[in-house]
Amino acid sequence: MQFGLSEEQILLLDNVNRFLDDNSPLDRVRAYADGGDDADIWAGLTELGVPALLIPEAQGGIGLDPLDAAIVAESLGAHITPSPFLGTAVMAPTALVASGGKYDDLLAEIAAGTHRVGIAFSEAIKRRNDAQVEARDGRLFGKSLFAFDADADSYLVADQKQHLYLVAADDPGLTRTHLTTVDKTRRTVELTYDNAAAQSVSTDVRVFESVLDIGRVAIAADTMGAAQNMLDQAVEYAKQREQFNRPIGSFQAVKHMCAEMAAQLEPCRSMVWFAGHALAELPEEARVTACHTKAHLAEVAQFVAKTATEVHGGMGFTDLVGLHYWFKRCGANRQWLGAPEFVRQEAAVLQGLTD
Amino acid sequence: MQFGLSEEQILLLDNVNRFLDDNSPLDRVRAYADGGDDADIWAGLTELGVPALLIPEAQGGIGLDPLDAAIVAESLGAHITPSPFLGTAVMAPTALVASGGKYDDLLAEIAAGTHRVGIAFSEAIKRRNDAQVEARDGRLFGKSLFAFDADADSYLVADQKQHLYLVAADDPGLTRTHLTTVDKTRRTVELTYDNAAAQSVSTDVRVFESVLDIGRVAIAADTMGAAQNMLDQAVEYAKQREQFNRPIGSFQAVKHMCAEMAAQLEPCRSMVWFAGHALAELPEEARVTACHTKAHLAEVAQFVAKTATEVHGGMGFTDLVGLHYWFKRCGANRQWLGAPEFVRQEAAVLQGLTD
Amino acid sequence: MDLSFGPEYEGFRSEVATFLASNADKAPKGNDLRGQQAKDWQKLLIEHGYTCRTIPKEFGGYGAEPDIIKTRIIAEEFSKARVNAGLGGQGISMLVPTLLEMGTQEQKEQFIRPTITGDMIWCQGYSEPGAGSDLAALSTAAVLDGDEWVINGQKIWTSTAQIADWIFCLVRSEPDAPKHKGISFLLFDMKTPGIEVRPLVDMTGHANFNETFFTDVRVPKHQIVGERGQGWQVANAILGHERETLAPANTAQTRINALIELMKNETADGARLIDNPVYRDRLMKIQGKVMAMRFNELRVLSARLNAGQDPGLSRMITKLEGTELRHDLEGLAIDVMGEIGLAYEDNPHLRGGGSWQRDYMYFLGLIIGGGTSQIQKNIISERGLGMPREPKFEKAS
Amino acid sequence: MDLSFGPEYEGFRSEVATFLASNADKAPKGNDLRGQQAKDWQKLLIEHGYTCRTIPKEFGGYGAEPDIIKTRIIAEEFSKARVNAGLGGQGISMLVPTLLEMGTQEQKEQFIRPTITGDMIWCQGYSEPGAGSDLAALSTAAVLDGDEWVINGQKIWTSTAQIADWIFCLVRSEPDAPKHKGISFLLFDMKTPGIEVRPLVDMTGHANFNETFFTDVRVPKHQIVGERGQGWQVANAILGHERETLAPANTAQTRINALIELMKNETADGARLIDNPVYRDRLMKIQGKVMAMRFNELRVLSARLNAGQDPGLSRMITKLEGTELRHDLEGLAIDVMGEIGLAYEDNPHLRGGGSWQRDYMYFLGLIIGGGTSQIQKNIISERGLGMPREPKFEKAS
Repeated sequence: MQFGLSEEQILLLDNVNRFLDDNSPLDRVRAYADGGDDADIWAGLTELGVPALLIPEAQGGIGLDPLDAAIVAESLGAHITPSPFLGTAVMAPTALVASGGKYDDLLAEIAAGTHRVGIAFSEAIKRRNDAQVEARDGRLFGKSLFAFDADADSYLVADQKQHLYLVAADDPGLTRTHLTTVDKTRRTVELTYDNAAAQSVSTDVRVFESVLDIGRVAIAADTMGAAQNMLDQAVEYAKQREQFNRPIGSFQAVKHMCAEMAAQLEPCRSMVWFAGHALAELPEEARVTACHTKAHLAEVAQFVAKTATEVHGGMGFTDLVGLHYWFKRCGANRQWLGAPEFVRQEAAVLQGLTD
Repeated sequence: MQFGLSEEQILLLDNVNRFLDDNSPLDRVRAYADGGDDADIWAGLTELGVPALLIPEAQGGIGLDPLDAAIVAESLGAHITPSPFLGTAVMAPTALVASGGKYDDLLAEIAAGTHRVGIAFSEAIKRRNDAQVEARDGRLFGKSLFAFDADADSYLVADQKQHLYLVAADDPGLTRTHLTTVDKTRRTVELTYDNAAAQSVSTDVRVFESVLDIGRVAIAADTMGAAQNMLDQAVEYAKQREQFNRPIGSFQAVKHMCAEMAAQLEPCRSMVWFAGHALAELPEEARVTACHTKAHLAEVAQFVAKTATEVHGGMGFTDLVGLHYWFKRCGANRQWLGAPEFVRQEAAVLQGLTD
Repeated sequence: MDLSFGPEYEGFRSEVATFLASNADKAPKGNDLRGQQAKDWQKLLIEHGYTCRTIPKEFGGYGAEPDIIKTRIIAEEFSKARVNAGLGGQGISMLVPTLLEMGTQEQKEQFIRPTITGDMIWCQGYSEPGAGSDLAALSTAAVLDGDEWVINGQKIWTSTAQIADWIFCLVRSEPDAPKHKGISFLLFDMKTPGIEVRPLVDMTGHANFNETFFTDVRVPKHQIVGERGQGWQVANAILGHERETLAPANTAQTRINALIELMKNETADGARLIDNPVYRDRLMKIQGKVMAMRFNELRVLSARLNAGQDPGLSRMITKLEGTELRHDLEGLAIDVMGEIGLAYEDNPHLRGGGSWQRDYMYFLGLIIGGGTSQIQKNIISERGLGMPREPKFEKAS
Repeated sequence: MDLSFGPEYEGFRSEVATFLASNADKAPKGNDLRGQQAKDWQKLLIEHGYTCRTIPKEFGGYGAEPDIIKTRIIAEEFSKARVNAGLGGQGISMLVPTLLEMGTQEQKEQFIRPTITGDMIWCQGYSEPGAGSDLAALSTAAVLDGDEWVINGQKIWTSTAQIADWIFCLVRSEPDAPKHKGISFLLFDMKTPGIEVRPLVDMTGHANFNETFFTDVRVPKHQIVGERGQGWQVANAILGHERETLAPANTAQTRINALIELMKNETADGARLIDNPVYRDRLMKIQGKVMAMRFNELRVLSARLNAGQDPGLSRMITKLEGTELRHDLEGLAIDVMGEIGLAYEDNPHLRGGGSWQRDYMYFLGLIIGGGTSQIQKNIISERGLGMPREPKFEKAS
């Protein structure tokens, strides 16, 4: 029995962490937030095999497991790294692999880092206001709000029926509008479809679900990384910062704030790992676990993000230490792929507790 | 402009407080909890005019306002006093006065302390499982769960239609069974009606509502008193109790627990006062305010009850200081006349936010 | 319990309302402190006693006796009409009362009139990077060189520093004295050589504050309020003067009404969000708290009106509870909107002009600023509940 | 990630299950520590290595090497079968490991065997009314008078004192030494003259604990474990030995399943409570936390299995988070039942035998007991996060 990461996984984590320490420091993230791109970061992650992670070896990938993807996601969250990881390396491959050998060429491009796939799922999860996506005869109509990312070469789109389609970013029927959000470490777009050509990837709702599940676990892992990093920064700051002739970290109030963050966050790590593991190994538990992990991490991270900012005092509110990038990343993760209340409702439905 | 108690009200509060300090100390409450009665306390409160408080002078009472009743309720809560106050002095008079002069004799008896009226409203608020009350031709059938109090001479019963009836405690069709609860400072009973003779007090739902509203404000006030007393006890204990060669109240963790209790509780006092005032003076705001006051006090008191117990350390968990009587009184108040979730739902309905 | 202000005050209220009805078009719209329109408007308000009401006539004010209710009525009516209530800023709210209390006659004559007319804008130099909660640890040095103080150091959170004419500034003038006794309160021109102001961008993405750096800034010796080394007492002299701003719980009330509207208009899967029981319950919880805070403020107001009553705890807890409440309220709005709640700046799906996210963050800033929640809890427990202070573990330096 | 225990252990698991299937009827039902049936059952369990597994054979144990997985499997199977898992109590869980670590050969021979067979029941005399979180401040005095210690003072929280044969007790033997160095660890017979045990009723209405008073209690000098003045180290020696109890998150899992059943069965206004979205959301929130705590425990277990891995924070936070979680869970059950949730003791409407209210209160006791949440947070921040200790404000006495 071994609950935790294997040696290979620890190695993977170390590699990604090292790369991101060097290539995704706060200044680099700021450059992206100010309008730069993430091409070099993605190229570097591609060299590490990140986009090939979930693609089976037979299809030119590395053939690792969702837990490995979660590990990478945690590191990306900790470094608040701009990257197309969630769509391109996690959700799209899960969908494309599930559809048999049909997309081997595309998977190869993904693995090579030369094709980025965005995700437009919001309307299939919880449709807001007038947004909706309708598919007719291989053509898409309507719009998706808050698709990610902004620089994708194609988009995996879920329609109202939770069927999956692939639309090329340069399709003449597709219009892409950048939507500014608080989270400047990633970019979202609105997609409008006016007779856009759409390849049907899957009409099996279970495929949509498995893509959603792994996406949620990856977001939870990203949240875990970001929240842990905020806690680490808060502890470090509290040790260094002095007021009243002593480090503020020696005040019981500050210590207890940090202890409460740690107490809530520490079990989350196990939860994320288990959720990743369950996706591959425990099909009966996987879906409920994915929902709970997504929702629970959102709640804990909200507490941690606020509390870690408070520990930093006024400095946490400024842009000087940049803590707000993590705060906002946690905030965006909370809403992406399902807000906590709705995701908990799904967890109840999955257990047959309600309709 | 004067937000707060008038001089008369402060005098009333002082009188009741002084009486209860002397006549409802913890030992006296324990005697009731162990099976004693509350006759002497009620007799004393009657001398102070408490049961006559809300009865108009024209009907032999004192003719004070709901806010005065709330003040008394707060003192009773602070002293966790066993008494039939809520039913006999607050809810029943409100119902009986509303039905014109029909019940003047009964009101006189109430004012004289010689007749106690219990309340059986649960089934009209939120019916649990198989409990229900049906009225046919001046006769009641069915049962009420958790009616209070156990020693009443008659009961004001609300049926499913929220019509009000009066049933004599010694009616042959009425069976009364004592139901033990965690809160030993008051006693509840189950009433079963088998062709019990019932006087119709009101078929006007607005009367039921006004009785419920004032009952809820009085319970909120009782909760306010109990919670404030727990906070006071916690602060006092923290000042006296020493660990690590200093009063535990000098530890920031303990100080902040007390500060958080005070910060949450202090606005509640204004809320209770306003809610009492609104019942008499601000009919448009009264009902929503009563709901919010009941629910908000329940939530704050739950936090205070737990935290004050924690401040007391192991001593708070024992029966030695008796803090648990207050803890349980708050816990019972939380459920009486509507649990917070349902009461908040009512507040939403009253504002037209939902059906 | 009497919640009316009485007929006299209702007369005053209609007077204000009448004034607003016929003059609102003259009021400036934005927050421009420098424009001629803002100054003209300020002049008109002072003439009517709708701002700078209690400042003596000899210094350019209206010269009325303090009357909390009138002040509140003015604030309420201007807020209701959404009309600019005159110039704000730390010069008017903090320096002027300080000078009235502790300044020399010359200082009062020199500074108060131009400040309240808007001709002299001030910033406040109190906090430093190393002196936040522990403000008295400030280290910006003032060394006397002949007839001048020579100032070196850095201040932070100097709002309006980028447009200020003058600064009121706490400096360490006696480095060897105990920390509360070595501070002086200086006034000086922001155009003095050696001052650099850098905007301080915060998490909302705006530069609501600045950092201000002093390098050999020379200030005439007499530009001091109070005596040398008395700066701490000078700065604290007006803490007792409560600023007469509009009660924040009223704003929370406005915000929760806006949130209700939002929840009635926005949908998820075609269902109105107000019809979602879980969000609605969160809404009702917050509404209940807003209600409690509103009544608490009425009680504080009432205690201030009825001299001799100490609002006590009810006053001490408002900052702690009020800022947390607003943060929660704005957070609920973001949650109900889901991904739309993330919209910011130029996003076409922005609701409420981006105010939900902005205030969610800004109120986190307020939870921290002006005495963190931890400092507030210390104050509540020690001054409000009489709990013992933490033992001193070493002599104050 | 490998969540299986492997075939060897699954073999062991069936062995335990088989044993239980054929022997469960011999197990005592209640918590009677004194009955012959309990002793016989204990004997049988020791023979099979299902309790006292690692205690050496020479002292009456089973003499196996430590094996956390087997211990866990035993606990899981006994829990699943709802069969008494053998004698507990602080003699077996705390004194025996202490003696094995720090006792003399004579002490081991004299005390371990009768303790594990259930012939000698112990209680623990550590806490005092004046020494709770600050246990080392204990003041029960032991003064040497010839060959005897004379003990005066009072202990509290002495569970099972009313039935105990002996007590292991911390006393202050050197009143002038620094507080951690003046304590001795004594063993003595509860029938010694001068001992009075008073039941300590708690908020649940039961006497789960006692107060124990000592008046001139005379104890032979040699009945000491370790040296004079070393009692603090003796008492702490076994804190490293984690008690091998069933993981509390498993119990929380059982409880939340019971709560789901409750919510499916109970109704309000005819609607099942599980169909109330607000209660259901609270349920789901708690279920998510229970899940997180279960996986956290798996991680702790795994770290213990794989020597060299420090479970670190994941272990430190379990008491704090686990007790709060249970308190919240039980509180939700009360809330969904409304007034029925208040039922207690002989109330005919009692649900779950009154366990919801009892555990709601009992877990508040556990939040406090065994290191309050405040002490837990000190430990987490100092040992887990490496944050500085509070400065000492005076020399330890």
